[in-house]
Amino acid sequence: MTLSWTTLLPVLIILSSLIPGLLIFATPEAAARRRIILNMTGVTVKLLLVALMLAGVSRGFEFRFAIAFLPGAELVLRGDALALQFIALSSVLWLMTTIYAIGYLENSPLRSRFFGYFSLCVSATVGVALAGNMITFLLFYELLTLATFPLVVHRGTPEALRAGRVYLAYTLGGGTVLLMGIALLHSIAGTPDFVPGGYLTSLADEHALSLRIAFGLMIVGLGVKAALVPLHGWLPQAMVAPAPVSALLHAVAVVKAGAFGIIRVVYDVYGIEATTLLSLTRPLAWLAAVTIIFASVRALQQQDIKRRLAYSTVSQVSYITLGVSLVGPIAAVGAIVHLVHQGLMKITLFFCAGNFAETLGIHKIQEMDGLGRRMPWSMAAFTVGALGMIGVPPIAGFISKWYLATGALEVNQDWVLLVLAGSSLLNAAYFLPLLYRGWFRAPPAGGWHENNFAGQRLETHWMLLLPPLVTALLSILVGVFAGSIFSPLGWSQFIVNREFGL
Amino acid sequence: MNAIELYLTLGIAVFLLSLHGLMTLYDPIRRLIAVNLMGAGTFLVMVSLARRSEVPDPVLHALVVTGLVVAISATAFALRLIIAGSKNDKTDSGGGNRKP
Amino acid sequence: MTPELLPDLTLSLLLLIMAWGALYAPQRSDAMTLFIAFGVVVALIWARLDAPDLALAEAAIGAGLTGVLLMHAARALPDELHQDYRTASYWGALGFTVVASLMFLVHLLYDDSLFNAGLLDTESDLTPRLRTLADAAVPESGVEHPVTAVLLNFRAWDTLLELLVLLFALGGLRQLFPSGQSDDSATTASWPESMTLMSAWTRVLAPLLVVTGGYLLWRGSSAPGGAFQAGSLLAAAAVILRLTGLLPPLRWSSLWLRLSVVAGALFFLAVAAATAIWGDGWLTYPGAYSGLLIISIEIFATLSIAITLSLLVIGEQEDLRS
Amino acid sequence: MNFALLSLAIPLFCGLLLLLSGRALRTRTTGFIVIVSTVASLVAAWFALQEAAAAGADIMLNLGGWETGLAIRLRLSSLSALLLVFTALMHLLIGLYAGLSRDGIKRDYWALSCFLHGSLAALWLSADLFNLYITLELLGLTAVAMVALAGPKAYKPAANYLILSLAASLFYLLGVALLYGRYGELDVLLLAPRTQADVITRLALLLMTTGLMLKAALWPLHLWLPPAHASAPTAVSALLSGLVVKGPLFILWVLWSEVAPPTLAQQIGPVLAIAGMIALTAGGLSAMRSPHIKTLVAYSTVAQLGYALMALGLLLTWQLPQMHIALWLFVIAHGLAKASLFLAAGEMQSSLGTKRVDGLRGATQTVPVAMFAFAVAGGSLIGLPPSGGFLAKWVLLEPILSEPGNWPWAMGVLLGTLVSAAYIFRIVAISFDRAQINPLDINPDRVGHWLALLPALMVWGMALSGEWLIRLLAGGPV
Repeated sequence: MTLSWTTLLPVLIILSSLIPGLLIFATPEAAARRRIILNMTGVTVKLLLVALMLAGVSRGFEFRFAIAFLPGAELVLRGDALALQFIALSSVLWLMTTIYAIGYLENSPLRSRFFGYFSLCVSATVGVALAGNMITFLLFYELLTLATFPLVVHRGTPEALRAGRVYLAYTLGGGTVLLMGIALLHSIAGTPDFVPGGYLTSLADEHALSLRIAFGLMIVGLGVKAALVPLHGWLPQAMVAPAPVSALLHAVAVVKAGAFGIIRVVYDVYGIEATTLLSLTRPLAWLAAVTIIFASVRALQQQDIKRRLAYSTVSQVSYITLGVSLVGPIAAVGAIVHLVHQGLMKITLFFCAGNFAETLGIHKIQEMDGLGRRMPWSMAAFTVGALGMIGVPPIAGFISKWYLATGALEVNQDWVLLVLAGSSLLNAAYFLPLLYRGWFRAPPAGGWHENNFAGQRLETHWMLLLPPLVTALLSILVGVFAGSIFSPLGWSQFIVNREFGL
Repeated sequence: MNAIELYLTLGIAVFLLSLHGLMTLYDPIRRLIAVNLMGAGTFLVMVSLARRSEVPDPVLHALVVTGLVVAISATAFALRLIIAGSKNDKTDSGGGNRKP
Repeated sequence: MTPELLPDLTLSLLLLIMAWGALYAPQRSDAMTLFIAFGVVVALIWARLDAPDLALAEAAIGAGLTGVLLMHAARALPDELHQDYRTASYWGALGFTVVASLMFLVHLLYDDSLFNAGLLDTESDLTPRLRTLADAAVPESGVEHPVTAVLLNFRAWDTLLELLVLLFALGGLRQLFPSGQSDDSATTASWPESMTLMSAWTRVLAPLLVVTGGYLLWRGSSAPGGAFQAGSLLAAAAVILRLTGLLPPLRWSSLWLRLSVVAGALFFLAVAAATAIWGDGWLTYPGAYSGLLIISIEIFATLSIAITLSLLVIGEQEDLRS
Repeated sequence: MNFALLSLAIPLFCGLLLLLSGRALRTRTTGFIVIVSTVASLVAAWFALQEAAAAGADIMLNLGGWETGLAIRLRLSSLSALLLVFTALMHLLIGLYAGLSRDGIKRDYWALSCFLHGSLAALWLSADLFNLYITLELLGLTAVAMVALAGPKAYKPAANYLILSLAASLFYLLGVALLYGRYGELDVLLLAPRTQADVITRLALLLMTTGLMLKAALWPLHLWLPPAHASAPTAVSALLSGLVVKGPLFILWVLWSEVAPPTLAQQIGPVLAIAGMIALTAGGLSAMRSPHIKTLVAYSTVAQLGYALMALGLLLTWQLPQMHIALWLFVIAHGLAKASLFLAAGEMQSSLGTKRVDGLRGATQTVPVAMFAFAVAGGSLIGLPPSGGFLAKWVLLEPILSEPGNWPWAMGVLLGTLVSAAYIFRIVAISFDRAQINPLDINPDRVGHWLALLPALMVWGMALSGEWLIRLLAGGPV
């Protein structure tokens, strides 16, 4: 293997967060400045490297790094267009979340440990994105579980520990099932690199049963993280984690790793052709549809803001699965672009929810009355996110839904329209009351629970305020400029053209 | 049945009997005796096998000699260990304390 | 069933009864006595089975060393705590034993395959190949007595490891007397005064044992006997002398004691290494010197076995740590 | 072959000389000497490994220069060479811990650990059934002596361990006697083509298997292990769980994959594999319920040996020789991981002044490095990629999944993974408790904590040399 910049770049992208992470572990608790410098250097380097790779991939460069691991299964890191979609998202959101977390955790204990694991978590996520075959994917997928566990239990309270145990039980169980699926697949077809169109088409006839079982196992394994019903139980519990962790969990790291895995399996392992031949798409679509509706209904029942957002995540992430399982190019664009769009919108919502809790001690929906007067900026960002989720143009969410709907019509799956419409209605039903309370109700007569940052120029700490404003702005911008090639939509189109051989 | 068969059978019988002892006895000294009897049964089998031919098999005799050394060293150590353990038990729990 | 089997049958029955008693006698002291008696009967059986090497060894161990060991234990141990000395899983174990015995009996009486499958099959050639090879190789081994040839030449590696077994047991025993612990009177002065009555006898017996041991060692190259038998006899002598106070404590702090404990294994191992480096291979004795090498190894081994065994039996804090 | 013998002789000589030296040397000097000699033995073992790998076939040595059949033979295969390296490496890692940490191990530890090293080396090299019996006894006696190092509290479990170990050896010896009586051979490779599936052979194999399973603490004969391993000093527990129980397992493997006739092996295979699955579950459940840290780790040994037993059982059932790769990968991965677990557990116990699992509350703050070592090593037991445990699990899964008829066995792997995850994360989760932190009892020993982490890092590093290890064990060119 010759070492050139194309082979090293994927490794460097992972190291750009891994090395700062390890250094942060060794940083004394009091050295806040050193920690911030490490974090920010890592983020900046990573963004530069990702930009470099983005430029490279769009010019047709191949980025591939491999070392020996198992017989017939190397460890492969590969930067392709789909990987970049995910990496770009996670790097940008990592930047935002780091800023947010620095503000959020100011003066709280054990920050070195927190930021250490935080960086490891991002490294694992980037690894999931860059994984060039299923074994490598599994490796980073499990590392992601391990790196996020300490974040979930970070508070160390009995509830946090309980949530941590539930989280582990689900994700490690899922990981084991995924391993079974991957090992089964390996015994049939080995573990070559991901290729657009998959590598199983020629085997689909001969090993139909085994391949179906392997698919089922892998979807179950990935479905745990992607929170497909009925494997979603851990997600609402994991809400006890600190707000930046929830934000990261929901928008980037964990649920997206699952959804991203499903995209990889369907497009780059089985391929559209084999998936259709084995008639695996229909069950997957139904599963996704059930998840979308069920979770929306559950969200409606929640009175806790973060829990409502959690169920909303369960529902929204399944849009991706739904789009993938429709196996039409337009729906695929919708699915892949939603990976980014949902991330932007959901992280905005979680940042805002965190701001409400940190500034005014608000956790329940009933307590949101009049919030817009005390915290107009946060509330505005929240509104953008919520409307985007509902699908109001020109915010990002509208684009996703539009593509999903047209994609469904294209492949004559008209029932999907009903699901989308129903889901949008439910989205509206569970988000609009929050907006109404925030903007149009009067603040509580007795004042707020807490009132931090009162009388200052900004409504809350600037590090808490900036990230949601930026991500809200981004959710609008990616909608408005959807037509440009470097918008998530344009890039998704680029990916789909390769997958479908267009 | 000839003498060889008799002793062979006897060896296995002693082995089984003492195995039963090992499984059913509680007192460590008795258990140690049981293990030693198991050893004697094993050696009986070996020596009877050695006697199958007119001149006894020296290889088996040599193996039994080796086995005897192992047995006596281990027995001595075990016995001392048991004694030391019971002393400790006595000073520990004031003696006479039943332990399950 | 022939009349000449009668002594064998008697011995067998006796052995079984003693085994039963050694396990299940109500008093533990009785059980111990029966166990010593069991050893004597076994020695008789060895003699019946033409195994004089073993009879000698068993006599030295069974009657001598084991006896002392058990007496020591009987005195040092509290009475059995449990009137009910059986474990909770008694009935399960009983069932297992009954089934195993029955299966064995069925094979023995009806199927007879245990003996016909080759163990005692008169049809086939009973001589093990290994034995044939050993018999043929005795003249080249440097000694005449086949058992010694096997022990110290053909299977010398086994014997080397066996010396290590003794050493390791002693190493284990030393752990029971942690250094720095003061001389605990409870562990040392436990030998009763009545022992001194024996001292007169001992003055006669011990030299006899030493002489016999030396003789056995020397004889081992051509006839039954050898390092182990000699070593155990010498150990017995040392134990008796020590018990009657005629032998001072063997102090671990003395280099000579430590040297005699490791001498056998160390010399043997050195021979092995030397043959590997300068000779034809690990433990391959140079033909002309094999007799000499074997006797030197035996002398060192006897010394080590004697000292180690006696320490294993009677070693106390002052012997093992001071 | 001479390198292998060197690797065997160095620790034996070192141990004997230490015994001879009495109290002339200070404990620190003793430790230093042993560590140096272990390094020398490791280097020799490494050369032996090169030699074995280059030879491509087993290298045999007739001891005493006698003809095959009369001589005890030593066998250097790539597996035995690898095990020599593994043994020396484990002794080195644990020796470093014992020497450099504040653990305060007694002087006699050093001589005994040399003897243990030598005994294991003799065991890996032996190809003679009776010689293997003696190495078993050597192993058992040293192990008990080392348990007794812990002082009076450990005497009872040590005595029980010794008695059972002796009984087990006698089972084995009776089996050897019957085999010798039947076939007139003691050499493993000479016996192999001659054995037949008759009553004597069955009986002998049954006896030997029972004895070896008792010695290796394989389910259901494992009950002696947790008290013995948990009561030993920390460094000794690590050696016992990581190495000693693997000796009898090796003999069991030799016995069934080489000596036993294939028809019998195929019959016993499923029994062993099912016992392995039960061991995984039952051992894991006991670990989950155990109130004490070290007992938890000891039960985890019982559970993890289930993997090895399962691999052995499936190897026999399907007569797939390459399954032994999985078996030995499990052994090596478990050894390294278990060393780390015990060292970390011991360090946490002494730093926090508690033996109980609930005493670990807040351990991620109070003893972060030791807790990290525990979690990292635990990750390998669970089989998370890219650890050595994962490697072994993967190799085991491949043949299971390649035939639809074999799929039910995958349940065993599934169960094993989940149960190990449950008991490992039981500890890890408690350690994140910030509500009621158990404060430090003494100032923690940083060096000790880092040394506890070392084997864990190695077991994760093992995955990177996975392909090399697999090719080596497969006997192919490296």
